[in-house]
Amino acid sequence: MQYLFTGMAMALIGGFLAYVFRMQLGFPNQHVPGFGLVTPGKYNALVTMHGSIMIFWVAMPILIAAFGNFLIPLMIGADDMAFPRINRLSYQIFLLSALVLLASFLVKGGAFGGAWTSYPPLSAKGAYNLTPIGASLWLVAVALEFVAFLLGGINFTVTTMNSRAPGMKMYDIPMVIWMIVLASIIFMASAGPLIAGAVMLLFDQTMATGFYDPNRGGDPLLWEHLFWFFGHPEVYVVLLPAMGIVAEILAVFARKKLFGYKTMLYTAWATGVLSFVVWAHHQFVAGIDPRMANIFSVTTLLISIPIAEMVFLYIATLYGGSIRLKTPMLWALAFIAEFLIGGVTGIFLGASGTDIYLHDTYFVIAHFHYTFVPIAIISVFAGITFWYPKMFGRMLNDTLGKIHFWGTVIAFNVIFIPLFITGAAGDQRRVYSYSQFQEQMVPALRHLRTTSTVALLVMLSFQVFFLINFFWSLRHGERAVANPWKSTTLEWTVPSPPPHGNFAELPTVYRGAYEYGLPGRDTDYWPQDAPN
Amino acid sequence: MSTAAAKPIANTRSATGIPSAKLITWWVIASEIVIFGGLLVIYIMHRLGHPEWGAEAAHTNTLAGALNTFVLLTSSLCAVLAHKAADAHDGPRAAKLLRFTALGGLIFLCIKGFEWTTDIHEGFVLSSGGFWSYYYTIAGLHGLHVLAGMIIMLIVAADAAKNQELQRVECIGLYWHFVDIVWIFLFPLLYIAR
Amino acid sequence: MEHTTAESHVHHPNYVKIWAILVVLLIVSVLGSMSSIRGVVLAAAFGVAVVKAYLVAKNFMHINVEKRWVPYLLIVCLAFMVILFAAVSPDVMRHSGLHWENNAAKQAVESGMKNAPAKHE
Amino acid sequence: MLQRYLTGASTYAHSIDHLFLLIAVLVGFWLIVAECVLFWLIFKFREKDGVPTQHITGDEKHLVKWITIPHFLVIICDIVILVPAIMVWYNIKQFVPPIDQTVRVFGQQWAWSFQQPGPDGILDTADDIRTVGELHVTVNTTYRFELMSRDVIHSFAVPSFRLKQDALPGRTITGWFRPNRVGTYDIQCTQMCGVGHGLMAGRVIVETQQDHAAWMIRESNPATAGQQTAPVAPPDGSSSATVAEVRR
Repeated sequence: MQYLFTGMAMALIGGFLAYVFRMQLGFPNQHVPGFGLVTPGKYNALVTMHGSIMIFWVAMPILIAAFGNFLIPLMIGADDMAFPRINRLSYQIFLLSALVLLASFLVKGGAFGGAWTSYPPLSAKGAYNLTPIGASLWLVAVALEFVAFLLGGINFTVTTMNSRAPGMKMYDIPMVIWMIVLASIIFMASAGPLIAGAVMLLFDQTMATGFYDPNRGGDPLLWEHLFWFFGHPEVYVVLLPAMGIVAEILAVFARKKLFGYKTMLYTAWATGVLSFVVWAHHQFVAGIDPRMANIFSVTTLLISIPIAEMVFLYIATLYGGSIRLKTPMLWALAFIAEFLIGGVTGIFLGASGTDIYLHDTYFVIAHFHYTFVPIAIISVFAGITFWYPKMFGRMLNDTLGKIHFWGTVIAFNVIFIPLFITGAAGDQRRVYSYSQFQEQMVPALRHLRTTSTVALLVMLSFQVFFLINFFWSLRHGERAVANPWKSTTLEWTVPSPPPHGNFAELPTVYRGAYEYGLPGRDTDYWPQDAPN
Repeated sequence: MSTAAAKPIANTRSATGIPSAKLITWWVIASEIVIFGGLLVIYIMHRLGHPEWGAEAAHTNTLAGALNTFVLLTSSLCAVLAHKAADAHDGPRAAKLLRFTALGGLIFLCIKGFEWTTDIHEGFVLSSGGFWSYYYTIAGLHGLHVLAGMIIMLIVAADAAKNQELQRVECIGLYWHFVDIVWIFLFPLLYIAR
Repeated sequence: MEHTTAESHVHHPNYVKIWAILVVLLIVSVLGSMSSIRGVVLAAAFGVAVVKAYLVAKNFMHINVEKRWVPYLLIVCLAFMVILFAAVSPDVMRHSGLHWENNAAKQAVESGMKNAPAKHE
Repeated sequence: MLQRYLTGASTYAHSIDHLFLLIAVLVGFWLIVAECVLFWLIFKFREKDGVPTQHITGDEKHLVKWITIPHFLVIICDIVILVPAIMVWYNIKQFVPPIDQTVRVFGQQWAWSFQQPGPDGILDTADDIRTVGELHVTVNTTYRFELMSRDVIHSFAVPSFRLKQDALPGRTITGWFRPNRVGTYDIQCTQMCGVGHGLMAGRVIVETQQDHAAWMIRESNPATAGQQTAPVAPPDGSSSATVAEVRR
């Protein structure tokens, strides 16, 4: 819960940052309401913080930590995490990291403005980035955040491995739990080198070492490698839990068993392993040896296969179902529809040839927002609307939910489809104003940028519906029964909200998680803990 | 077990057959492997790329390194003997051995401190060149792990003396052995290799 | 915690003997480092290190009696590190490649080699 | 396809554009198919009272083939994309055609500066022409560029040439381009390089032989070389050392 609210608060901040710099891009060099004039330095800080916050302090805490903390004990039929104290510690460290990051807005020189990738030497020398304190704070915050999620992730993994209800076999574990655990493991295995690298960068900043300083035997390229060795698996760290949430919702609202549960699992594993060998596709033109680029181009297209297969399985799950288009289901379906776009546009960038041109253009921005928005926004809304009854014991208002849904999703597409075009036309990232570039100042592109900005305003304004719905329902929503969606998984067998210790007496599991529409039963669903 | 009542059932379950405490230790070790592994991989590739570092490595005090290895090996022995004692439900003995282990850690840190002071007196500090940066960073990170291990170990020993939480004796032992193994590799990497 | 102790009732080898072996190995590696032939030094140092690590892992950490997947887990983590090395070293370890050249590093090596003997006492 | 958005002004622009088009067609087709299937299923299997859901485990042969067939098609498409992609990459980044001219490109906070041989056609001679922000090249000439950075990581990108390469401090990265269309084109820095990143612009001016010769005379003649500007001094000493040894 704490994670959820912290994450939402950070999301609001991240959204505000996005609003400010989109305003700057849409209406260059004008006074932005609620912020003021956007100077180049401020602009850099804005984009940097937007990226960092949205990934490290929104996507990860909500998708992994919030849902993990809430769902894992409930869904595996345990009364708590295996190590509640470690769990609390991990949250405290996380909160600290968030505060450190926010503090960097206030220090002299302002927040760090060297992009969320924080490449040295720019990030290493105050003389270059002009925000020495901000840079160090950013680094410390990220390091703390990593520690928090190492602890949390390991705790999730152990809990799921050891504390399952009697009778729950590997393949009876609900998909979302599998995905969260898998994500934790991927994170654990990929973050290490970057933690070491972050310490080195911190020394470069504060103790005048030369780990990344080319003039003193260091190598800036090293950081890029370390960063992306973590940074690419990170994409799947947030993707997999989102996929898991969507899987749950699809099964429940299509009243269907997941199509090929095991295959889904294997593809997830394959993705996890492959994600460790694709990172350099972020660096095709970054000065790595051109021959390496070919290898990474191959692996990158390889990883498209398990992901594509996964999406096919999701779509196939709908076949033969009886689909109820409640708000959570709308979000889940929107996830698939939008994520497909994000996935296929990735091919352009994974193919080294086109990446030469598209690298670091708005095409990239549009691409990864088409993956990250479904992950961090759409699937999160799906999850919240789906588990809200269980979390707070009240139902959300479906009408408000649907208004919010349509407003958000349509606006989202209007934001980012123009950016595909501006990117293809050569708009580069992180440029605060295109006044210097004749080719980018043609009216057509200017209008596209403005369109996208306006759409962002629309999207943000529609979030008001969500907030109203969320907080209004906390008090006045109709009371939720134990199992409002007629779902099979264990969390729905306890009253909403679950009491302390979750289960009156701990359940025993008899079957897999998705037994819907079995012929010859009076109900169309068969809970996991029902003896017969 | 007196404190067991306070624990959630989740903590006492063991679907894998490995008790949770030991399982989490293994996972922690796995993540530590990645952290130290990453750092060492970086160091090795720089070392191979920079033959001139060999000359600077010559300044490190091989004898002190060897002595430290010996100390750590001995403390590891104490740790594993403590585990044996714990299996025999002999809490006090386990506690005694654990305290010996922690003492070993202390000696290790003292030797390291002496070594670093001499290095610094010779004018080799964190920022005086590639090799020294890595030398202090890696050894420092390892030293931190030793320190953390010692603290946890003393806490565990305090419980063990009262015959409580004996399963933790093995876990801290595992961690300590891992720290030992890391040093076993650091010793040739930082001291011997020229 | 009955199941704990019951589970971890591993056969306890003679730890002191293993410790003795480890110490001997340590001495070997130190003596090896005295040798003037670089090959011998490295072989002694790292060969011994691997053996020592194996002994500690097997006998002190009882990794051999642990559940099968535990060593596998650790090995996989190591494998990722190998991948990291394999993919990064072409750019970082080597100082020139196809259409690129790391002048700074090369210069560092040159100057370093030049005044390296001076640093010896 | 990209041509519609931005003119291609170098010899390999069109090969990248063709690759882009190929990928667009392939993935576009699959995207549309997938979305259609998705929405068709949503429509077909929407809730109807009296219609029970089917119990499908996903192991049924006749259904699994609807996964495996697209699965293999995806693999085939990947290969169809991969081969030309790597060929394009090879031709641009690995293979080097015979070089007519060499030009040095320096990135620094926050400007591009260039060094190219004067009338004698040799680099590192007295008559080298140094310019800031403007690179004058001759059309239909193959240029080899040596890319260096004086402080932080920059990225030398000429969108119209479909050219992009990061400049790393301490390294010299070489590449080539062959402009094939007269005109003035943007140079952008595409790697976050500090406060002035968004303003770090430059121009490539592609000229005919005569114009370029005229420009060169103008530049190399001290009297008329009014706009000749020496590269701005880098922000701190350390990077000037880099420059010094880079110039060696």
